[in-house]
Amino acid sequence: DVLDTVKDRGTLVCGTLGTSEPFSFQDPATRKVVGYEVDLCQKIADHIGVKLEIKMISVAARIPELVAGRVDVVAANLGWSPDRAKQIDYSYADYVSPQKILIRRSDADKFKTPADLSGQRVSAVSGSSSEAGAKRLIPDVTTVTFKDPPTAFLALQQQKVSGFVGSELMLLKFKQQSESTPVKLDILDKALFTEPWGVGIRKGETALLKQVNDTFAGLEASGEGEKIFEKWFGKDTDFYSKREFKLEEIKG
Amino acid sequence: MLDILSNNWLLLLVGQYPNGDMGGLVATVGLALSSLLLACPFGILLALGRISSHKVFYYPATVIVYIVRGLPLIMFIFWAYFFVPIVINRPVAGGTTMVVALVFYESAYISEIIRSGIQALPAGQLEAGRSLGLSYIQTMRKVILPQALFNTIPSILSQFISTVKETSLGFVISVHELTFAAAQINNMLLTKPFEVFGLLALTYFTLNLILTGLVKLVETRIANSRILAAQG
Amino acid sequence: MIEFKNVSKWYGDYQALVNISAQVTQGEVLVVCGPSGSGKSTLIRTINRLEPIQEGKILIDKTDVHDCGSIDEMRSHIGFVFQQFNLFPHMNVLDNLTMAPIMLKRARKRDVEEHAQALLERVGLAHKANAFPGELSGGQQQRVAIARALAMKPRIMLFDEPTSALDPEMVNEVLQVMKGLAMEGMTMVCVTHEMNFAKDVADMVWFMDAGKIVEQAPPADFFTNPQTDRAKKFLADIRH
Amino acid sequence: MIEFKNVSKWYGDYQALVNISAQVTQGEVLVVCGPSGSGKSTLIRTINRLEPIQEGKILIDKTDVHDCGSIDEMRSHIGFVFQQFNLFPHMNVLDNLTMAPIMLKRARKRDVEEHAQALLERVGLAHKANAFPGELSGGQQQRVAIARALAMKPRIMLFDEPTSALDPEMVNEVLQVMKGLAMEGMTMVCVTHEMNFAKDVADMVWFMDAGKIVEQAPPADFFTNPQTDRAKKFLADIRH
Amino acid sequence: MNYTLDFASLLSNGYPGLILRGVATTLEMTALAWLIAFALGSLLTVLRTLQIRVLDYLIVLYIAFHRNVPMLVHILLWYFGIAAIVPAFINDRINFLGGEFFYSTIAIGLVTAAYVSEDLRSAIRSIPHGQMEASRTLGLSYLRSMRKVILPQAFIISIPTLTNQTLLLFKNTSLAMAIGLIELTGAGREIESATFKTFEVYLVVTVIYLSISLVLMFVGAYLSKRSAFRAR
Ligand SMILES: Nc1ncnc2c1ncn2[C@@H]1O[C@H](COP(=O)(O)OP(=O)(O)OP(=O)(O)O)[C@@H](O)[C@H]1O
Ligand SMILES: Nc1ncnc2c1ncn2[C@@H]1O[C@H](COP(=O)(O)OP(=O)(O)OP(=O)(O)O)[C@@H](O)[C@H]1O
Ligand SMILES: [Mg+2]
Ligand SMILES: [Mg+2]
Repeated sequence: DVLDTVKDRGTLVCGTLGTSEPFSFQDPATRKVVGYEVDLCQKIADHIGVKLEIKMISVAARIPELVAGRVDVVAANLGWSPDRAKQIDYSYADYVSPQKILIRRSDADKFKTPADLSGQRVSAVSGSSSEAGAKRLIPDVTTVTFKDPPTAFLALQQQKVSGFVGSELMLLKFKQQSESTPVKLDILDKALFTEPWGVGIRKGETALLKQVNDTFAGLEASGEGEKIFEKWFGKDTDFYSKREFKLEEIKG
Repeated sequence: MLDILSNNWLLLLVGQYPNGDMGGLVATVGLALSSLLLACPFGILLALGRISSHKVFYYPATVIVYIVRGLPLIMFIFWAYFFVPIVINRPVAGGTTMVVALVFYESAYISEIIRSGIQALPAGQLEAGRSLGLSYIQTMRKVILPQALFNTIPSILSQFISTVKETSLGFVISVHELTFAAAQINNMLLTKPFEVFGLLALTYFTLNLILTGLVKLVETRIANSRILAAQG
Repeated sequence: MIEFKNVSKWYGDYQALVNISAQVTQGEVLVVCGPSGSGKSTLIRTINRLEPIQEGKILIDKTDVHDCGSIDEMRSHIGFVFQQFNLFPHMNVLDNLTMAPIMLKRARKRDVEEHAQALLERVGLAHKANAFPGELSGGQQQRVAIARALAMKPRIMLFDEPTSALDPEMVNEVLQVMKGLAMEGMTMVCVTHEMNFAKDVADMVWFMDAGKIVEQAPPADFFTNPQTDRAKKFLADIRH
Repeated sequence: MIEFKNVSKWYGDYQALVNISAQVTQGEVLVVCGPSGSGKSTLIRTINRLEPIQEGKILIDKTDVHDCGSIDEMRSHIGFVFQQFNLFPHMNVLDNLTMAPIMLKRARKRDVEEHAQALLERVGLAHKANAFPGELSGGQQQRVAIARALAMKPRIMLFDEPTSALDPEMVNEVLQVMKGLAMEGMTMVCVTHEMNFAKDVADMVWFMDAGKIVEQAPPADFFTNPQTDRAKKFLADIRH
Repeated sequence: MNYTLDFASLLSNGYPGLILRGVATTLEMTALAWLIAFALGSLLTVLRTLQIRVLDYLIVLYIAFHRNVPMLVHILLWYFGIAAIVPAFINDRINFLGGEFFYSTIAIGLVTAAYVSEDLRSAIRSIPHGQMEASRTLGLSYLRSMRKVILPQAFIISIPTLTNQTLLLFKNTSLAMAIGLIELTGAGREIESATFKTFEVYLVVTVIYLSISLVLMFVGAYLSKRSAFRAR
């Protein structure tokens, strides 16, 4: 099974996005990929006792890459959904994300709740659970999907769409970015929906799944999980938020 | 634009290397080069099939060429992306996927180039070889192909330029080539898409302009040596 | 040595050879002539199966050329010289001569090269061994082409209008080489309009018209006393 | 009608026309002849400004061709027939004739087509109206080309060696058409080597050499009694 | 590879409609971009025959730029880059109509125009000079001669190469997927990411592409056979 392969190979290949601060993103100075999810992957690798190899994948390719065996685990903003749970296995939740909608501040009067965007075009990252959620929850919406979050953001700024559906944290960063540009953005208060995120593992790879869950359980117990969270989401970061979840099983 | 270049030239040139796979411009050229080199043998085989009088060779080769001409490269990339790992039962890197797709795609185009190169040779060359007692294959190898390949070098080099451009599709499956690097920069800067993609366009432009110059150079050289050969 | 038995050949609907039966004996020098389109090239090209035939047989030393084990083996004993020389432009003269023998015979490379040099000497081109065909005159190229055919040590030599693509001043140098060969007893079939060559060295002349051999006679008879009107007219035309 | 006044033309450094002054009157049939390269084509092409001139003037009915409002308007009254026919291969014969009149004249399409049919009748090709140029023989093509020029109802017709690209058996059919035109009083300038045509219908012959008109005479005088050595030699050459 | 094909799940959830809309988008885009390419390509060709120095340089630059930079980069440049610098009110209009379609159609049309103009130019060069002279002699102006005499012939001569360009253009519309347009490839991807029936989806998409391509090739062959100047 995969766990044996990983041990033989001596490396754990972890798929991350690389375009999603602070989960995984490129440090411009070192051109290395770093972030919350990268740290978690590191912990898993340490737990198994192998080296970590980070592989950047696009949002749409997360599940195919995993199923095709090009990566061992996926820690890439992977929201839990019943459909997906049929395709792959999920580890304990490593994050819980409200999915919200980013709009242009100039439209703030028009769009107050997600439902106001019915009949509009909204951008999302292709293959993301936000895309599916938008389609499911906003009536008559047209989704325009992009390969990565920044381009979906750009589409909103360039008025190509009226809203951008994504996880709150990601949107928060873009909102801040927009403050230095002519087109300022705001996030709708009301979340479209909330979803837990987890590490994805190929179906049936129970040994590897157990290793991951053990790692997470250990992190939770030792308080190290909290620390890693603090490092990326703490007070001195741009992404200050409270940790309202535990590394524990996702209840579907 | 200049400050974007000076801040990110390394990423454009080699991608994340050495912290990751080789990327950027170097990967673009490397992908194009390796695909085209690998495509050449297949192209030759296909060309031989296309000129063969045996139906068993002619029809499969022709069908392959038509299929490739009829499908967008991106379809090949998707097929390779999802099915090469299944077929060989082993994970495959994005670069490899891209090379597999490009080899498929380019083989067909190269085969058409080589075929026309072969058909441009006087029929007497094949007859002369066969009359000496050489077999069809021997004649092809020693007489026809050396001439046809030599004469088609410029067209094959032009195909290299096309291939360089086609590697940009690697972006779609996150192969770390030049376009991908530019997209990364765009994602970091966020508000300078015109500058970033303009810079990207200029990079390709310069690279291919240099290559075009090279093709012209080789072309004149070959034209000159052809005159030498045709004097008699 | 070469025997045509009821040979017929069609290009699509057009019959280019009509039921030809005739033979060439060992050591014979045969000249084939006739008006344009009469089937001379077709005939000579069937001898080494450059053209397939649809009916009849062609035997060389009792072997059916069009139904034999390896035509390649067969062809390696039959030299063929083309109107357009067809030297390999990407090889130098020596390689043109040695390529086939090295590939096909189990001879040592050195021996093959020595033989090739001797042949070049014989056609008067020893000094051009390293030249490329493109650097030679037409007459020189055709002499190299003859040497190339001889390098395979053939038992028969076929010539299809070897001098028609040459400027007049070069015709003779090629004919001299061919005459030398004829003198040495090579079996030769030559399609040519060089009537003086025929008079000087041919043992036999075939006159073809419309895919048939209309007359077969030794040159002395053919030129002085042609039997058919067609041949008379042809000879008159050739003399202007 | 056509008047050359001190016309000079250079191709780069080479002077192709040297200070030419001469004139052609209304209804005159002029034949221009002379050795190859003497400037005949250049001369006739300056008349409708296919070639620019550097010095002098060319007047047609008092209008300076090389300095007038619209050369296109001017040209539409001057028919030009080329050695290479230059029919439009993508249009059928009728369209070749009607395209320009329909575009340029405010005539009704039906009238133009009727006129075109009449012209085709006249050149003996009424039955070829729907054929494409590629399906016609050279002689037929040239006759269509003449009809095409006539379809614009020109006041002058220029011919630049209209029969030199034709097989001998077709020359006559074209000359017949030209003779017919001459008889009807069309003003014509013909560069041609057909001396019989000149003798039969020309009112005047210009003999050119080295960019100059060396002799100007009625054909009777020119052919029986050429004045210059150049012309004598030229006439001797032409008669073989 | 034990894999059971399951086309049934592609028939649910309005997926057939999605594919059909994708095909329609692809074809619309092909048609519009084709119009741009052929109109602009012809215009550039005619402008070049005028031989105005400055204009020539500009056109040569245009052609070089469009031929040497990958189509995908042109699309990105237009969609993100140019869009960032055009005035907002124009952009609003465009976005209202669907920026993905609009910009990629423009990009593809402009690039193909460069190729078309090169093809037409070499076709025009192969038309004897006498054709222009004959037309001018009849009194047609330069532009009218171009329109009625030279260009029609150039188009006929270049039917084979233009067919090829059309085919490439059609295939290139698949690149618009990279900016989120749901054309045929995009529709395929969308269904694929929802159903994970990769093989089935791409099989369907591939067959559709191939069928349309074969129709285009057939039409091209038919046209060039039909309108060849009869027995020149
Ligand atoms: N490949 C071919 N396909 C169809 N017809 C052919 C072909 N080759 C030759 N022919 C026809 O067969 C007839 C005999 O041709 P062949 O070349 O043998 O004549 P020839 O006597 O060698 O004439 P020449 O003196 O002109 O070389 C001619 O009518 C020719 O048109
Ligand atoms: N486009 C050109 N550029 C340079 N020189 C030219 C050009 N056209 C013609 N000439 C030269 O001008 C001279 C006159 O040429 P022209 O064609 O008028 O001769 P011609 O009397 O018509 O000869 P021919 O009987 O061969 O048609 C020749 O020496 C020719 O080489
Ligand atoms: Mg012959
Ligand atoms: Mg002339």
